[in-house]
Amino acid sequence: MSMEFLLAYRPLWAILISLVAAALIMLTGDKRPNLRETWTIVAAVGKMLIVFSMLPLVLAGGVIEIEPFKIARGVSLHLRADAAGMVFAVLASFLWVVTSFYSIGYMRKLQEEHQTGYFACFAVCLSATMGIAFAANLLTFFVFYEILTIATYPLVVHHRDQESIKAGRKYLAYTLIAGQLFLVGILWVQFLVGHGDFQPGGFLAGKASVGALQTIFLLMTLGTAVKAGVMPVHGWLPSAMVAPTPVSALLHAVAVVKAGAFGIVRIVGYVFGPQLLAQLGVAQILAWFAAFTIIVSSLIAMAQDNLKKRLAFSTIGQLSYVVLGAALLTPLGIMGGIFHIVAHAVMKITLFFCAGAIFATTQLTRVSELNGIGREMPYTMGAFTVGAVGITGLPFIVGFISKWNLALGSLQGGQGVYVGVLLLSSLLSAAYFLPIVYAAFFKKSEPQVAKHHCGEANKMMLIPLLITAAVSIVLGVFPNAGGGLYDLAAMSAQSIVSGQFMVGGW
Amino acid sequence: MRELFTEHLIYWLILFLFMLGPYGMIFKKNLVKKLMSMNIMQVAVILFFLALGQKTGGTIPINLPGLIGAEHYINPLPHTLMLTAIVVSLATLGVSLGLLLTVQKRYGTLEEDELLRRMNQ
Amino acid sequence: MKFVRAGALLVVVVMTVVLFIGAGALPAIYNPQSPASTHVSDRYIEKSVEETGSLNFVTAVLADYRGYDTLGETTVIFTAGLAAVVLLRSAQKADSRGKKVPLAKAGKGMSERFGTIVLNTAARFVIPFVTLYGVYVLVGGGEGNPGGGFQSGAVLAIAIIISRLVYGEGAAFNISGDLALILAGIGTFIYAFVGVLTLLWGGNFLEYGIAPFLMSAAEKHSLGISGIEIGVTLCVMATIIAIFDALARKEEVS
Amino acid sequence: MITDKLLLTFLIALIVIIFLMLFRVLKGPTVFDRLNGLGVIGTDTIVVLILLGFLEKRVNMYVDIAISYGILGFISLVVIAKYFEGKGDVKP
Amino acid sequence: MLVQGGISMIAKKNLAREAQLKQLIVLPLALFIFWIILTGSFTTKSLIIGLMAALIVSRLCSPILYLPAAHTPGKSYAAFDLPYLKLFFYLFWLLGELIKANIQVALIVLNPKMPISPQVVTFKKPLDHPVAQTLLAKSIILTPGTITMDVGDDIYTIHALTKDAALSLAPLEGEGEMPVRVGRLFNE
Amino acid sequence: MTIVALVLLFSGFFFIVVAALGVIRFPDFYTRLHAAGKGDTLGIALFVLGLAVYNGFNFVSLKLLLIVLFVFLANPIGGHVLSRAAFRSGLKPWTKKGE
Amino acid sequence: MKEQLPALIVIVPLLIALLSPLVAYFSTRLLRGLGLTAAAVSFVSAVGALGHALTKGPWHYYFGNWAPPWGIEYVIDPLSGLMAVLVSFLSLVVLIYTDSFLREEGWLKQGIHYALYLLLTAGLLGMTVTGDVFNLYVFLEISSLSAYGLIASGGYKATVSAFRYVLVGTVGASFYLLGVGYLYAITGSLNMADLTVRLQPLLDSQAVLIAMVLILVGMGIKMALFPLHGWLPDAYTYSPPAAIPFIAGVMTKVMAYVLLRYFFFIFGVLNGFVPLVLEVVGWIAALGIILASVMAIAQSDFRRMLAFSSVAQVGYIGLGLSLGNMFGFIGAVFHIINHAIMKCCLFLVAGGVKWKTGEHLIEKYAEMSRRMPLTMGAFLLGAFSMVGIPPTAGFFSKWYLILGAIEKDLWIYVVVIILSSLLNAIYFFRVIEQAYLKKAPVAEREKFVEDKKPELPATMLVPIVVLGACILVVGILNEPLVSNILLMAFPGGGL
Amino acid sequence: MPGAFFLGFLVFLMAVTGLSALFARDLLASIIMFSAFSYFAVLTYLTMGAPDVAFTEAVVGVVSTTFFIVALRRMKRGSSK
Repeated sequence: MSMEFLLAYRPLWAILISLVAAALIMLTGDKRPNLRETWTIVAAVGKMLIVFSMLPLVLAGGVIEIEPFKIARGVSLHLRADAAGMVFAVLASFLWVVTSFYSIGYMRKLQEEHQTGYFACFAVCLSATMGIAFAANLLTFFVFYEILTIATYPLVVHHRDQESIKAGRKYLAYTLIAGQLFLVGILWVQFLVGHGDFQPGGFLAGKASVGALQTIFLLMTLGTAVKAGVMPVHGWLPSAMVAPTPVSALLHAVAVVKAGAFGIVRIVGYVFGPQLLAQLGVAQILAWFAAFTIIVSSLIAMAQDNLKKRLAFSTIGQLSYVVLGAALLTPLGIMGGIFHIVAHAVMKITLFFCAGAIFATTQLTRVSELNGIGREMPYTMGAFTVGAVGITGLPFIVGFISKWNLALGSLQGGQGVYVGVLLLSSLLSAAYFLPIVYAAFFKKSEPQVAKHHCGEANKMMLIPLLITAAVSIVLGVFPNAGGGLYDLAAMSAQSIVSGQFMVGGW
Repeated sequence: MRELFTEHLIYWLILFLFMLGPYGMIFKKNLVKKLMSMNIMQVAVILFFLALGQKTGGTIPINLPGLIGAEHYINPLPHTLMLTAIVVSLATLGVSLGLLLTVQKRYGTLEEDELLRRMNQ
Repeated sequence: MKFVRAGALLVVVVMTVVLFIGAGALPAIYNPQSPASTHVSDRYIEKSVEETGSLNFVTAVLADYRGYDTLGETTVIFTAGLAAVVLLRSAQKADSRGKKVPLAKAGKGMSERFGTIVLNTAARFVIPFVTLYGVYVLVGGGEGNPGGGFQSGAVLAIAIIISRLVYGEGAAFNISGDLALILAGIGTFIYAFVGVLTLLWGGNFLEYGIAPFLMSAAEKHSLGISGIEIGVTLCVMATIIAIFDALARKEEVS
Repeated sequence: MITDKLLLTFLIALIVIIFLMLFRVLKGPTVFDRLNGLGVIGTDTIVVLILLGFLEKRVNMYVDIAISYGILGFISLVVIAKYFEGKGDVKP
Repeated sequence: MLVQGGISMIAKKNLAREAQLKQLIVLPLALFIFWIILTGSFTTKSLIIGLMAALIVSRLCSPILYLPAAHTPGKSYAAFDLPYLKLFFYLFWLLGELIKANIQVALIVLNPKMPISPQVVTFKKPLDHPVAQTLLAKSIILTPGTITMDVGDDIYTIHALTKDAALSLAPLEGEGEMPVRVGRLFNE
Repeated sequence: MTIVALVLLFSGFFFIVVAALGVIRFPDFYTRLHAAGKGDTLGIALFVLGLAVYNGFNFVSLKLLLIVLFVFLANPIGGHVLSRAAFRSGLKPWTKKGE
Repeated sequence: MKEQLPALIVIVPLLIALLSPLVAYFSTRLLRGLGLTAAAVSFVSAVGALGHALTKGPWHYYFGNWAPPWGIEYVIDPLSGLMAVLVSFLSLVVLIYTDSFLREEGWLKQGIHYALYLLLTAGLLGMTVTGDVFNLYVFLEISSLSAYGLIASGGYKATVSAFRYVLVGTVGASFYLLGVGYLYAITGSLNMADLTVRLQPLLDSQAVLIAMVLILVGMGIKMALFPLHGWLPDAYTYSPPAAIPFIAGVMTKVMAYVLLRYFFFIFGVLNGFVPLVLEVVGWIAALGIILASVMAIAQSDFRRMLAFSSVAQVGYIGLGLSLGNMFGFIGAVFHIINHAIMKCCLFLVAGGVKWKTGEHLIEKYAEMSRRMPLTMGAFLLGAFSMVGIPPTAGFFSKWYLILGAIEKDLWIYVVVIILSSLLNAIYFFRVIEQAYLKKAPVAEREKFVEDKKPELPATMLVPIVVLGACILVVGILNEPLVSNILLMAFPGGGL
Repeated sequence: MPGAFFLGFLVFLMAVTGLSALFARDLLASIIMFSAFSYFAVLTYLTMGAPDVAFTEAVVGVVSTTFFIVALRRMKRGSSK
């Protein structure tokens, strides 16, 4: 175990550390909760350190690439920390740390059952997310993708009641079917090309007939779009909101759905490549679907009374930004898409944290019951406001940057109509978020809220949400702060569409 | 016609006998009958193998002093194989009769329909 | 239901027709030039006397060239005995399970006497001769007569079965089902042990010629053949008795 | 004088007789009739066996089987007799 | 363990010594002759095996070779202790009867009218030696027009094909020829 | 010798045929048993004896005699056992009408 | 003794089996030790033989030193060696597990059970390593008869199903034997290698076609290929838990191996009528996969569900066989391995649950995850593997099968495989939901909360956990297996 | 080729007995028929020149008849079809 070996295999360690943690958590069990939570924290911090330690190298334009062993005939377990992957990895590992603290606070406050399984599955999910981020070929990607699917299932059905079981079934039905379709696409590619290694700019050009490629694209996007919650196949996501809020926060706002969106980016950018897709003409369709999703989900979100449901539909809409960015096939669009993964994650996790904090302290879930809550929990609702405003796309909050780039990207591709879509979406999101903010601060308190006089949520929950709110503001001003994520997004977009880059941007 | 008769009629008869097995297995409702049809099938296979070993001008494959040469004896290999097959058939018969007795003891019948009815009660 | 039956009948008929047509492609029966009669068998016929010392080619092939098959065959018989007995035991009452009954008294089958004095008396005269005939079949198998271990074992078993049918248990040859099973195992083991001996002497399994005796190869082979035939006899005899015992056993179940 | 042809004739005639007996076995009407027919078939088979041996010119091989048949016929008898002990049904 | 005496062992004690001895010699001898006929060879190996087999088999079978007497309680006979010479002559007589019987049956069978009048008769003949009973029953089957239907408690139930046959075996008075002959055979 | 053999063979065969005919023709089980029990036994004995004579004096002939012996021993007993079983099972003998 | 390894694979379990009634009479403990030793020796020899086959090429072992085609030979090539290792490994594992079920029984029952079990092992091993088609039949019968005995010892319902199995199995064996007869008629040989050579000019003959069909039907019955599977569900459902894991895991797989051996090695997949026959096999298998999966969903008994799932999974192997290309071959063989391990594991779990709670109905599985966490963990892995979730083993066999199907442009098979894994997911997640999410009735709950005993005795738990781990390990490390062994095993392989 | 005819006739007899064994209503009759089937099998084997097989079949036939009848003692004799 030389140092070089340790360093060279950092992506693998980043994946394994939380797996080991999961095993330790299972072994520790319910008897010693403190030790158990220690494992979670240690793994989270360790993972973040490992991922961040790779940042300088990647920022300098390098990649860390390893093939520890082969997982199938002719296919290795191929891990590569490249720019796009690093964006996702940094984001997820950072947010896991935050979420870990938050979950501990949340779970203990609500005295939930099955905490051991919960934390273990959480750790496995993060491993899978890391794997997805670092996967350098389709099979590796798929393996982690399916692990993620399965590991999320226990979290969805965490409450063990009828509703959550039903939601779990729905979730599995969607994701497993999607996974199988994705698998067929992967196998087809495997058969056509003999490998599935991601290459910036794609590797499928000229390998098969147009019809075959179109079908492959259809299969693959269908496979990933389900996770990404693109509109006709989004049904699982609102149902899955029965899970505990930290799960919704990290997984349904960051890990799982972003894995789907990230998958679309990988497919568009690294499997097919914009040029090929432009020839095939299928990216357009994807873009239409994305645009449709953006608008319709916002409309539906307005009708939701349950706060988490509303957030879920908001998530559906926002995720389609990423899909749209990828489907635009322009460098700025792609870059905006990738960066929107970061932006949306930070903002949405803040929102979910707030929702969770409100629920944990007051047991309230409905929007209509939240009148005056801002006066009881000013910090929480303050953070909520930051997130909500950010989602509407106000400058100086991170959401704006990605939207700006997306808009530029659509102009770059000569598809101005999407700018309109973006604007409309901003308005709509303002329409479903701002009333909450308004009611929380200015409306007369609901009796329940007043009665509770609960005050702020406990520290374990409050601090994480404040951190994420702060991060979304910082990134909104200095998009490169912390990890240089903006540069990374730019680099990956550049690698995908080499040569015609950097016309505008922030 | 004569060629047909001498060359393939026996095969046909044997194969007819062979197919009695599946027939009885499907259409006979009594388990003992099923067992018998199974046995008939095994005998048919034995006949088939023995028919393969036939040889004009061959005598039984036991050394006759002074008679040397492969062309004078019937092929002993199928006989050997079929000895094994017969033994197997006996073994199967013993086991299945034991099974039948146990079934009879428990359910009091060996008719398939009746048995199924009683099993499901 | 009727539909299913009709379908099954159709399948059977179609298979019959297919087999009939397929039989046309077989070599004509009685053809001395058919592959089956020319390819492998010639060596058995021409060489077996000098190579194995057996005048009966079938025995030569059975016990020597393809002796391993016969080990399998004997094992099949033994397995059948095991299976038949286990059925009986699994249906037995739970409380009588753990007990160890002396082997000689374990079987309590058809104990009532046989009514016909005629048959009863005649059987006494027949049994010794049948038994001796069984021994003859065993010995004769190696010496150019049809017969061998299996037939001998069956004849011996039949002798014992008659004595049991006629006199009930406790008269002669009282081999209970349990003991029979053990004996069957030992019989097959004798067969296999001949093979193991050849292994220990450094040859392949059942390579009789490797035996370190001062004999010609043919004699060694015929010695080996006799050895395994004895094993087969014991196994077959014991197994048939065991199965018979299992079938004829009086109800002693819950 | 006694040629193969004669023996063959006997053989075929015996087979025909066996066939006739088979008719009895098939027809019954009682089980005992069937058994009787079967016994006749069994004894006739012994003769057929020996005749086959003569035709094959290897009678010493076939005689053993014939002897065993003689012996074994007896066994079937004992067993069947055992079966009928105390069984009182004569239905056809 | 393998071979067990059981009831016959007790019977053996009540047996005359010379009968035992006779049996001890006759049975292995008979077996040995049987062996020689079967193998048809006089090589040393074959003879030795035969002798040993004969001895072993006769030893193994000894428990079943003692027949309990029908009437004398506790008495038993050795199965192979038979009046062989008388038996030999009896058999010749029986053969004659057999041929007669067959011709009679043949005539009946070949007669298109089939002149039969079957009937069942019984007669009593107390015989102590089981072999005698067996022999009588068998002889009845082989003789003209009669078959033994049942033997039990000295009563012989006979099915006769014709009335004559029935009368020949069980005349209205006295005994038929055959039971008498068999009885004489065994000195009863 | 050949003549003796032929006579034995043919007479044996005659009895066998008669027995078979009897088994076919007789009206009931017991009467059939008459045919089978006697005719077959003698027929086969004679026939095999004839074959033994034809074969000449050697061990095979002795074996053939052994077969004859066995048939003699077993066949009548068979008849007896069957008739006894039938009788005990209550099978009524056939009688001529009017008797 | 080194050069006798191929013989030892089969002979050692056979010898111990023959003596086990005797040994059991004196000491059942000694019997246990001997049985385990025999299985272990067999396993070690199989591994050794496989190593030899991989490094130095196929190993031909002549029984009685008679050269084939006159004598019988054992051929250890990578494929048969691999199968031998698999069979002997599972046999060893299940034998350890069996012990707890037998302790209470009398000596005879124990002796017979060990004897039958070891005979089953020996029979299956003999089938895998033999190079002679008739010897294969003999060992087929040994294994079948011992399986009948083992299944029948499970009580009254088991006897009925065992009887049906006897009938159907014997028909299968007869069909196989008749097929061998046809082959023998036109070639005059029984040795596989010799047959291969001598069949080459004859492959267009009708007799070969008939032989093929007969062997296919025979082995199809034995391996429960779809329309011929009628015996399987009952037999698996009612047989005793001590034996069924091995039977269910290995038996049908060895039969499938035989078919692979015939079609890939003896007939050759591209010759004569073979493609035609294989196409039919493929369609039937595809139909079987779907229908059996649907049937499995309808079951309420856990073992019965597993039984139907077995039928479906055998269809996968049939599909791989029918593809006839390299990926199909790899997929089929790999699925043989996987399915053997995972079905064995799942039946071990079923037996463990039965041992603990006496229940087999799925609805009684509520909160089983708390009562027996490790067991249910193994069950999870098995279930995931059945569904085909990476990185468990089942995923990779599907991977190769679909690759093979795509290569042959048979998209319908792809659809079938995908659909079937979704159906698998339905019935397995039903059990998972029951075991992990449903609450047990209060009365029962109190009972098991009080219960301080370990979930299962170590002799049962260890095999379960080992097999569960195996599923994962085989899945993750499938590439070495495929590249180093399966590709070597592919006829004309080593690509 | 009288041998072929003879053989054919014997196999035909086997088929007849086999069929009647299957179609007899009385199980005992069925077993008797089966026994006859075994006799013919022996004859056929011998005609085909396989004394060893015939010998075995003779023995097996008797043993299996024995088994059948012993088993039949515990069964109902009637059979529907």
